[in-house]
Amino acid sequence: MQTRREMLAHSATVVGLLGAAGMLPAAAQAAWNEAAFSAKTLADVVKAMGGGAPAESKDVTVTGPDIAENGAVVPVGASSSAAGVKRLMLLVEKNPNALAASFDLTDKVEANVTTRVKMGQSSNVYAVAMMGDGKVMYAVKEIKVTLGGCGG
Amino acid sequence: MKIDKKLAGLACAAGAAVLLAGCATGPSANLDAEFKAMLQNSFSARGIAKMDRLDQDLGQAACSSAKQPPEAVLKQIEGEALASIKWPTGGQYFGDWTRADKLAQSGVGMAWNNPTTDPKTNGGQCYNCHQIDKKEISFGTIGPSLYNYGKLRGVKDVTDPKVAPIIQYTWGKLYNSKAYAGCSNMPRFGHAKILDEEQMRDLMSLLLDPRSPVNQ
Amino acid sequence: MKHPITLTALAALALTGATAAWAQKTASDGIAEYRELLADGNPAELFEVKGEELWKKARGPKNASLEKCDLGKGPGVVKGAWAELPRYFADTGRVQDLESRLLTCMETLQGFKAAEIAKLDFGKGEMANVTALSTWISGQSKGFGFNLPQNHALERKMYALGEKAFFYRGGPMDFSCASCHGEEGKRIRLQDLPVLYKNPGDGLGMAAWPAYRVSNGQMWGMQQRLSDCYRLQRFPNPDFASDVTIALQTYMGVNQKGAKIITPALKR
Amino acid sequence: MADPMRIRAQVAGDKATVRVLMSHEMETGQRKDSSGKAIPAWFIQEVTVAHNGAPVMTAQWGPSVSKNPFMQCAIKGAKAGDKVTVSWTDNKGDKRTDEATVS
Repeated sequence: MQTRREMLAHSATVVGLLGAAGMLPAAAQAAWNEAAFSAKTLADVVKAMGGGAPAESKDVTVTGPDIAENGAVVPVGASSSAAGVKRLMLLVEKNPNALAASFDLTDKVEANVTTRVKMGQSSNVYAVAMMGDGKVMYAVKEIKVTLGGCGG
Repeated sequence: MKIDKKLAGLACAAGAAVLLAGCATGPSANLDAEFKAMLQNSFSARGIAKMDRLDQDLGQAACSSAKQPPEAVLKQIEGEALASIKWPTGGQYFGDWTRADKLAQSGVGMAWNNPTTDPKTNGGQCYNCHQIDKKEISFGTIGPSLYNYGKLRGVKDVTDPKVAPIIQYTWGKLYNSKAYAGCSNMPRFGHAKILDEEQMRDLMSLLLDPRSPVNQ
Repeated sequence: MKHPITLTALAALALTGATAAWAQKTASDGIAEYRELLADGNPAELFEVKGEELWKKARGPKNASLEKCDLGKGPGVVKGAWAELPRYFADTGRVQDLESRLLTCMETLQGFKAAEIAKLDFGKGEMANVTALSTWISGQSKGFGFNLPQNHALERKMYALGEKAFFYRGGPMDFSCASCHGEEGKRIRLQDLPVLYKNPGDGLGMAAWPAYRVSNGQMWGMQQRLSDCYRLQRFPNPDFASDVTIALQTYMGVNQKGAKIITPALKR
Repeated sequence: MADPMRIRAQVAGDKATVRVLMSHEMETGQRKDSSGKAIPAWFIQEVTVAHNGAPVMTAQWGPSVSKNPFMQCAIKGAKAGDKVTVSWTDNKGDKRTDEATVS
């Protein structure tokens, strides 16, 4: 069993390796990207992440239900069939801050990630793929958030 | 029947001496007494929800089993409920449907964690059980759909004397639903002081005003 | 990569209008799809892990584990125990549900004060541990059918008292358990309501609790489920592990004989 | 200290599907407590996935990822018996690392 200190050391090594191998885009090597996580729109998020103008593309897929029974947990996913995707992002247009999660990929993982996000209300959800050359593609889907339970 | 007696017999055998008197009066009376004692021992007053909420009136007691009460009892409940209805002050049945959606959506109110029983802080609970505005897809089905409620009943002008009966019935149903169905599942919003007159007027407009989204 | 099927579908949408296509999918289909997407990866698993640890770990004033706790099938037998609870326990002379039985074991084996724990709010201190323990223990009955014993007179009496409680109307809204759980095919908002005076089917009703609630991110045991039902019935608060909560579980559990347990489940 | 993660890594063809559940409040910073005081933001900011010790993905998260987060990804070329390590760091500096074996 690992001790806590060993775990921390290990974790630091992992991040160090990522940086040294040059596998991370510039933004991720810095601390958490506060500008991107405070941006309100798709365009501003992408800009803060250092990407070019986003274009809708069939090569990106956003997954999620049409209706969410509860906005606190909405399963969403981003994937891309294009080669050389460096980063996948998930955005909720109508949340106070649009960006929910950003995944920096290496060629050792598939360009296909899933997580669960909070949605304050019905909204468009974007899956965004950033390529090595800064090209940005996205797909969008509307997810309806319903009220449920007795609400007492 | 046979099972009931056997059960009660064993319950008496297992029960404490104080219950023996109950056993003598018959199995169901004994179980009733044990049940009442269990409620008192199991619940505690918390916040606005005091122990008197366990006390039943005639209707609550009569409608507390899988079977409907006898016709005569139902008639008595309905009669008393009808007599309890307070008709709106000055005959003013209508308010503002634009304020009513919030009321219809909200399921808040009267629970132990709510700070007060003031109706102004309560919701109408409507969507929990009814379809109302077609745009709201998240609606319950314990009660009937109220979509097009006024339209289906031919209400084109709420001041038309011909529609007065449906207006009065709707007010009465909101105020004390048991006037029209003794064991109705619907709360008695006026009678139990869950909503006040102004809130009920707004809901009347939501249901009956030809301009309300409900009647589009 | 080309997507000929998607393109055809898009063309069709353009012709018929997107709204018409959407309308074919009902709200309940949408909710079913949502639940399907969440089925894999229930955060309740986090509580199961915690519960198993708590069961095996020496804790409390007596620094003992719960591994000798008798949940009704003999000391230490966890597998299938949840499917037969509540039941009569000779050592306490009471019919007990899982959570009240855990309190008994925590007191007798570990030296905790059961009455003190019972007074805590859900999610707080040792109460959160009781919930984690019941999450893991109930999970050890996954796939079992409910099979509550009714041999002891007190078990049968609890059933009869539970039936009365189920139909008992009161409070400012005149609600009983049966107001929401007494008719087939009903729902509140978009949530289907199981009919609980009979067997609602596999994985429904009691067979789905303890459950992780996505709406508030909390793990709820059966005691908290019933407590919140009574809150929404606008009743006073049922004490933790009180007889009314055990009577109701006996009534529902006996009625649901054979229903397959899917705990810990995922709920709205 | 944070509770352990639940990591499942299963071979599916020429890759392994990794599913992770983490125990975390993921507080948005936008909610108020019962006395009206704002509850401060508390959320996982960075997640790293490594395969046999070599990092394969790093994620940055905001507070709108759900409470008790779930994440799924797929590692190419991972085989049964391989190790998958997941680490997270939250905005208070708390960390957690757990490991699972691919099955």
